[in-house]
Amino acid sequence: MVTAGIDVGSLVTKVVLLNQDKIMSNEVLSTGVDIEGASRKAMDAALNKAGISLKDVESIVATGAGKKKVPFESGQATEVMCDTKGALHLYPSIGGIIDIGGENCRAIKCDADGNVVDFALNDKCASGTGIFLDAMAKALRVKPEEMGELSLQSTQDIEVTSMCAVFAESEVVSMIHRKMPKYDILKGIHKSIASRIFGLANRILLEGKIIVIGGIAKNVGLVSILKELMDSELVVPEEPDIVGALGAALLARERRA
Amino acid sequence: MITAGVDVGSLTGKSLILKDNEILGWSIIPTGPDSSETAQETMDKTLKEAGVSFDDLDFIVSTGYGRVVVPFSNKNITEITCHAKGANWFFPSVRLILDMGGQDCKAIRCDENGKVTNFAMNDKCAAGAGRSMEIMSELLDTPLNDMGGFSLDIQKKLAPLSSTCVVFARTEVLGYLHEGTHKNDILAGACEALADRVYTLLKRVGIEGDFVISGGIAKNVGVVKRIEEKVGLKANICFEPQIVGALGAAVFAREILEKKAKKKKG
Amino acid sequence: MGSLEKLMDIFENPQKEIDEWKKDGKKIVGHRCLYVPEEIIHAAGMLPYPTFGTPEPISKADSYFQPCACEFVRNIFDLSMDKKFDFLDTMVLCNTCDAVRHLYNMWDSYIDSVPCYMVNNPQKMYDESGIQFYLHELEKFKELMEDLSGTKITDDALKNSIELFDETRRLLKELNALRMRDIPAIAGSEFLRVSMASMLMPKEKANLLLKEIIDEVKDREIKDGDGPRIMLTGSVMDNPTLIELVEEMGGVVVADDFCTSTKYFWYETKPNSNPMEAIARFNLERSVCGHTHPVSNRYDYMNELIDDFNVDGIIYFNIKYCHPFVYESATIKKQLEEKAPVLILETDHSLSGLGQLKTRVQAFIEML
Amino acid sequence: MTTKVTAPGKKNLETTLEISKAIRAYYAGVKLAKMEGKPVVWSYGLVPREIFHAAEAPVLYLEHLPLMIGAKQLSGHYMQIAEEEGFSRDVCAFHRCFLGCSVAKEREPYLDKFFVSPDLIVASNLPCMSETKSFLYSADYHDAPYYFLDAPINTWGKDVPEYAIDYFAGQLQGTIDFMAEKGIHVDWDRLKEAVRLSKKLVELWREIDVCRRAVPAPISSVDGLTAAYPLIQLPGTQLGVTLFERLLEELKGKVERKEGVLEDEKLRLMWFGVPPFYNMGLLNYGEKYGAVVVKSMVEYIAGGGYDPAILDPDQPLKSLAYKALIDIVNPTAENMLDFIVDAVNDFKVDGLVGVVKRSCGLLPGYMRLAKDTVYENTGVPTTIFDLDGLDIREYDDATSKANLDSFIEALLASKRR
Ligand SMILES: Nc1ncnc2c1ncn2[C@@H]1O[C@H](COP(=O)(O)OP(=O)(O)O)[C@@H](O)[C@H]1O
Ligand SMILES: Nc1ncnc2c1ncn2[C@@H]1O[C@H](COP(=O)(O)OP(=O)(O)O)[C@@H](O)[C@H]1O
Ligand code: SF4
Ligand code: SF4
Ligand code: SF4
Repeated sequence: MVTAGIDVGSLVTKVVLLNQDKIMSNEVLSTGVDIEGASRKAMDAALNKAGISLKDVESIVATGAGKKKVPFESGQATEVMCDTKGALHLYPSIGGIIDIGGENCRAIKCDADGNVVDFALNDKCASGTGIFLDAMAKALRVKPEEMGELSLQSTQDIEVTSMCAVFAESEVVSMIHRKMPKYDILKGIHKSIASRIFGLANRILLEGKIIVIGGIAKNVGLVSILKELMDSELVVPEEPDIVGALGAALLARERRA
Repeated sequence: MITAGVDVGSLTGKSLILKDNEILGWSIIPTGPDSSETAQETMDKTLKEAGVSFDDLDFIVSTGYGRVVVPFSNKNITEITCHAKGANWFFPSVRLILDMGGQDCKAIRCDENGKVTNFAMNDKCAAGAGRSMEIMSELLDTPLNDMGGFSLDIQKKLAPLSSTCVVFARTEVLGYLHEGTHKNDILAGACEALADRVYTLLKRVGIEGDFVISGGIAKNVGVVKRIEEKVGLKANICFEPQIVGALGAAVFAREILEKKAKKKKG
Repeated sequence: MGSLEKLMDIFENPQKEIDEWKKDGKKIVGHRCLYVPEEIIHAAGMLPYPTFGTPEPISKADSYFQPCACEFVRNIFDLSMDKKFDFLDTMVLCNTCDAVRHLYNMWDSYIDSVPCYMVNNPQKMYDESGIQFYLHELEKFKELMEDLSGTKITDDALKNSIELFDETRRLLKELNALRMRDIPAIAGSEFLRVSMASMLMPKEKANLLLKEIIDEVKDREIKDGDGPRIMLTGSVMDNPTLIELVEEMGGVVVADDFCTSTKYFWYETKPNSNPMEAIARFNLERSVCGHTHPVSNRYDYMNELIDDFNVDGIIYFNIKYCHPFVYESATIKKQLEEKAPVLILETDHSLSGLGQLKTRVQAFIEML
Repeated sequence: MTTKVTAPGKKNLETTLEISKAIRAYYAGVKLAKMEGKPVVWSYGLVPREIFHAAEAPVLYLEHLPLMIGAKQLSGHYMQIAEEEGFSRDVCAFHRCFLGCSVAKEREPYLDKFFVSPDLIVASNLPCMSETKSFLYSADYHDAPYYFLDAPINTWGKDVPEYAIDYFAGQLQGTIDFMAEKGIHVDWDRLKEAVRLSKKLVELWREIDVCRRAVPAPISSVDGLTAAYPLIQLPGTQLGVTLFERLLEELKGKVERKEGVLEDEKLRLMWFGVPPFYNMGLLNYGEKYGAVVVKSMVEYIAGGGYDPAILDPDQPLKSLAYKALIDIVNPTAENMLDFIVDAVNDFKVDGLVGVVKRSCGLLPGYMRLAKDTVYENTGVPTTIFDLDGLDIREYDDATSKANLDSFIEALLASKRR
């Protein structure tokens, strides 16, 4: 049975096509403003890669901030649910999940049987989310994909004091001009965000083996700081950003069966 | 005597030179990364314009959030105190001042000598400060100058911004644009939100007496008009609201010298 | 080194005092309020130890307390989770504010290493039925202390303890009085350290040091001591950072009203043939804290401070979500303003956003 | 600026409408009394209201106005006024709302129908500090004499020692004397009668409670919250008893006919913390998943959570003191936690929704304890998120619903296993 999961994030849309429990194909592209269009494009691209057409897909579950705007979904599910399904599919036993996305940050706690026992979502403040990192990347003229790597070369500690993402940006700009090394500034930025995420995870006392997913999970710099902060095992799957979509696809299959 | 005031704000650096009670010159430049350099640059610019040399300056007072790092200043005074003084110079009858800068907004009450009697400041959140307006102007690519005007010319109806966070507002704005909402209506929403926030500040210090708005956002008619409606007072705005702080600083510099002179005599 | 330095040093690292006390097996009873009857603890041969917070940000506590409990209490709980208070043999709280009530619930349920006890004090002062109720509670507390220490608490022991603690209060008050001068003999930040140090160390030792300090400083004049005279009041203040900030901005902190200083020593125990009743009356006829009723007495006490130390400006320091004082600041602002201008600073216990605080404080001082 | 996402709650009881009428009638009476020049009392919290009824004193209970203001979605406006008066946003939303309304230059005509200024104020420090503090301000503002009813906090659980009861009973006597000075006289026999009626009221409430346990749940907490009014407002009155008798009748009928809020009930939730009075519809939100909010802890504050047997009409003051001291919100956790665990078992609750009203000094403090205790004793999970029950400006529809969606989905999933 072929099923699909589509995760329409605030910044990025992800699609995963599943045959039984094997991934046929997946697609990741930016959401932009036209959510409907973006989801269509992503789905078509994934279908092409898999060489099948929409009618071959028996069931599609949509998740993510824009899930309600997906025209072709046959069901919806929350991000918490899909993240957990996806993560459990990749790792049989986990203690919890941290999903760091564009505008959202989630911490999820699971019990031995993979039930969600607790979770926490970020509040209305952007400090501690991907969009903040993106802004910083722009200010520092580096690609979001590179900033993690760079920050690892840091040799000295810099504190980014502003709590506010906006003010932090101006703070960073002035650091740049004060000729502070990029990677030290990056380290500082990552530290401030990591501490926010750590706080979120702390609200539900995450422990044990923790899977870090969402696009930001690809940021090795951030993850390494998180590792230092939390005294538990952090694991980043190969493609952390599609775990949610994968979970959605798995749900689609479950709901059919 | 010749005195100078330097106001190193979060977004712009301003300086102003005063001969006794007459403004010789002033300048505004964007705040560079290094506050002390910024101070230096704007000072040089102003000196040129005023046609005096640095050594002619008898006393220099620095203000603004970068006030402590101005290398050549003889004394630093907070922007709150300076804006009151400056506003009092332009409009001696003023009793209530609203300074709307890039990082923070301040509501200030003062007496007939421009001495602060009470004040309130907004919190550590960019929502409710000038910076948020800049973000909007980038998003909607509308020059800061025009935002206010456009925001008053509502096409359909004001598009309210639900997210307090400027950063998240971005997505909301893009959403509006996608739905075909007119730029002006979104701008109206942004100005309204800002006006709302500063209104609470004003209420906290108490609204009465002649009213002055200073700081860069005073140039944003959209925000100003909305504030005026809320407080029910006409806002006085001097020809260059961004220099009010620097002016106040220069006036203080003069007064300090005058005091010193008195001391010598008596 | 001089006695002043000695106390400063004890303030910086109290651990030495703790080890010193514990080394021959004597017990320590922690508490978090000046309404906890320290004398009873001392009379049982144990050290009453006021627990203070640290400026560190909260970590574990955030999953136990919602962020809307005052940060001070969350900070104390955080430290206890990190076993920082494990040197205590028991922890004693009393009925002061909603936050402490919950601290009691939390400590009771989650901190196994140190038992927690609540002395149930009335919040209504000058009320005979309240005193009767309180005496019952004190008796229970006395028994608990006797069991814990294994020593019977005699009336004489109690009387001695009362005399000893009053001596400390008297000396602190004497030293504090040196701040009334036009140019104080001791800086606010110094005094807070002295006061907090003498609160947490054995009083026998503290009293000796305090006597010496008074001699040391009585002819001193602190530098820049002629600036605007500031009084600090509000929520608990357990580190001198804010006071130092005010001093740095040119203010002279001549008076403060905190349970870490003036509140602790402003009043003395009234003589009474029955020491338990003396203690009860001391605590219930002393309306210095934000939780007590009637408030009129507290207002009188504050006005007394403002006059005695002839204060030019008042800074009211509010820890976010500190209900007693957040309400009070709104209620008495007008009354205080008749005496002197008031600046209300609302921030967290860890004083985040120091830059903004600076601007506010400096502007306030310029205003005076 | 929240865009309109809020909705009123769905009610399906006849009697709750009657109850709302009765409440409005009560406050109309208070307004009338004021016009006739009778002294009006302000009070709140766990001040035993039997005393006021026994004196036929017109009383404006603080919770009333904020609840109406909340329902009318005006809370933001009036809180703003209080904040301009210098009250920080940390101050309890109920009190901010009330203060704002009481000092406002002009009020909505609708509210003016109910607002009366106080001639005397009786405040207790139960359940929380906010009350005594904010009433202090009002006492100043309206210069009305103020009596502080000091309640020791309950460190004893269910068996409160005699000396504590005596202390509180003494305070109650003090209240009575205080009111007498102002010309409000408590008739002793009336007081005994009031305690008898109060006992009856709670006995009825218990029967009602038993009915509500039925599966499918005959009513949701939206009705429950209105139903609880008499418990809080009318203890010691015949009216309260009558209303509850009717309520019981109606419920029994529903239960017999197996009428439920939902035919196919999948999940039973319990609400912990202050529900969003400006958006009671949120309590129905789960119903699209087959999830019913069967109970809300708030319905049991101030009298709903104790054994009526402790009330002895011949010892009115002691009885009322006892009742107040063992109330579930007398802030040491024991009684509260017992209550919640029992509730979860009796009502076959599948999940607890704990909402944190940041400005509340009391309820958020229980959240974590309740969560852990319930989980240990019953295995039922709890979700905790920020939601201010009164301050509509703080309300974030998306986040609240995201939390509910995720929680309910997780519950359904683990149920399927
Ligand atoms: N290789 C990468 N390295 C670092 N960050 C990345 C990388 N790829 C994507 N991101 C970031 O991840 C974020 C999007 O994560 P995602 O979870 O897909 O967002 P959404 O919330 O839209 O689901 C963006 O901020 C983006 O900058
Ligand atoms: N011409 C203009 N029209 C409208 N707004 C302006 C204009 N110039 C500046 N501003 C606003 O003023 C703010 C900067 O004000 P300013 O007082 O210089 O800040 P600061 O004193 O903190 O440096 C900017 O954030 C911008 O929003
Ligand atoms: S502090 Fe900054 S990031 Fe946070 S909500 Fe405000 S504007 Fe957004
Ligand atoms: S008095 Fe204030 S600061 Fe102290 S514990 Fe209570 S709430 Fe916290
Ligand atoms: S218990 Fe909470 S909500 Fe109720 S009055 Fe007290 S602070 Fe307000």
